Amino acid sequence: MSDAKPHKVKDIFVEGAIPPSFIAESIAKHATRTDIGAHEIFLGQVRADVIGGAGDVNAARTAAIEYTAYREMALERMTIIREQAFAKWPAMTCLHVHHSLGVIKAGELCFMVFASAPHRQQAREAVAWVVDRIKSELPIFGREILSDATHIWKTNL
Amino acid sequence: MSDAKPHKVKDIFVEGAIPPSFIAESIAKHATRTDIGAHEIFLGQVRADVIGGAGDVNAARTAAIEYTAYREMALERMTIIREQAFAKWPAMTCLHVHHSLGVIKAGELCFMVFASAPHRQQAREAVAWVVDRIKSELPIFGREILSDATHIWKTNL
Amino acid sequence: MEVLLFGMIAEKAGSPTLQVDADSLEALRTQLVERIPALRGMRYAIAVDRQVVTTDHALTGTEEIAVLPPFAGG
Amino acid sequence: MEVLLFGMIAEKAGSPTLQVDADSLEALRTQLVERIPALRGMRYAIAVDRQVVTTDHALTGTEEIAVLPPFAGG
Repeated sequence: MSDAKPHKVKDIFVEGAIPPSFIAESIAKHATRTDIGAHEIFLGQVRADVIGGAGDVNAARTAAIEYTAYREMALERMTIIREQAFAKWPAMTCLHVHHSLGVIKAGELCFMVFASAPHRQQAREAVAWVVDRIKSELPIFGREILSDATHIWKTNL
Repeated sequence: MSDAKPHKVKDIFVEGAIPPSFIAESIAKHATRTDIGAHEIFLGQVRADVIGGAGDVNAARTAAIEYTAYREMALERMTIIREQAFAKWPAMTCLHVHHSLGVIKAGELCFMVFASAPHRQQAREAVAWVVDRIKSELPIFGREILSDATHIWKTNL
Repeated sequence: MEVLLFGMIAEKAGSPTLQVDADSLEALRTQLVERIPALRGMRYAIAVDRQVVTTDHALTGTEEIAVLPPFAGG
Repeated sequence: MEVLLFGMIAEKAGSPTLQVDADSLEALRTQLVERIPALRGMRYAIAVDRQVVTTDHALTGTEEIAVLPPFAGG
């Protein structure tokens, strides 16, 4: 939880979905940090979007997303985002980020941003800012595998 | 997860601390709801605040908080807050709130607000709004038990 | 009528309830500070039928009345 | 020099890398659209040494160059 050290590159990527038990373990590790009063957690879950015709009963749905990344660049960008977050919210005690690679099925978790701080405002603002930065700046790519076995490419913008 | 039903009074109170495993179970239950893309979770943790003289090595610290509530009024207020939240964020798929009663030790979790939605903005805004409303409107009282066995009363404002 | 007391106010009163006889909120307030002198320096709210009320109000004696110290949830 | 390709662009190119010979970013762009015609109608970014660059730029051939389709993290 000593994430405030600058220039330490942490690997945010995990192979496969993030299990809910992993989040519980991450929460539990903070019980010894009694200067923490607030945890804010964002979780991304793969959505079974209807692709194409709304109302068309034969329309394909997202069955899974296969995530790939330009790892080296993603981890460099993440290190900068992390440092900027600790500079903006110096009271933040820790920040944990995980993103899945590989095939993640609809209903599974693929993304976690978890900030802790003495008070809620810092943790809340930091999570919102970090989630938005990651979505727009990290070179992560998503191939949406549809229920009819075709695919399309997910884009955040 | 069918929280959108109006006027259903749900009991938010749990006896003792909220275990991290409870949060994992709550997350896991949403895997079947493949219209969800974002979960936002706020957790309150009891902080070992230094009471009185900062820098005084003999200063007492918060060892635990004993929570009590005017249950009937708290649940009525919570039902209204829940309905207003679903009216403000109609895309929100579920909202789960739990608050501890009894003695919660420093480092333990006493409060959870958990919203899910197709997209992050709705879940994020709803959690922030619901947390703030609960802190200012629910008749919940906290006796801070200090390390020197004295106590003071916690107030949010 | 029985008034419900909570938190710091119940502690100061030495009891979670107090018997009072009042036909208005104003009369209730007067009796409360007489019976629980510590209330004088304290911020508190009065809830009638689980709603915080701030203006004067007739009381029939059938209401659920509570005296609430500052909230501390979360 | 070897250029790294990702996501939809690697799919269109049929390979995760492409060999090109370019002494500037402008020359690289020209070659990229010749070799991967699908790039013409596509939004993409070029990263040099893991930084997105938008203006023209001399290339020595030692840089790590990547062609990136729209990001989709989260």
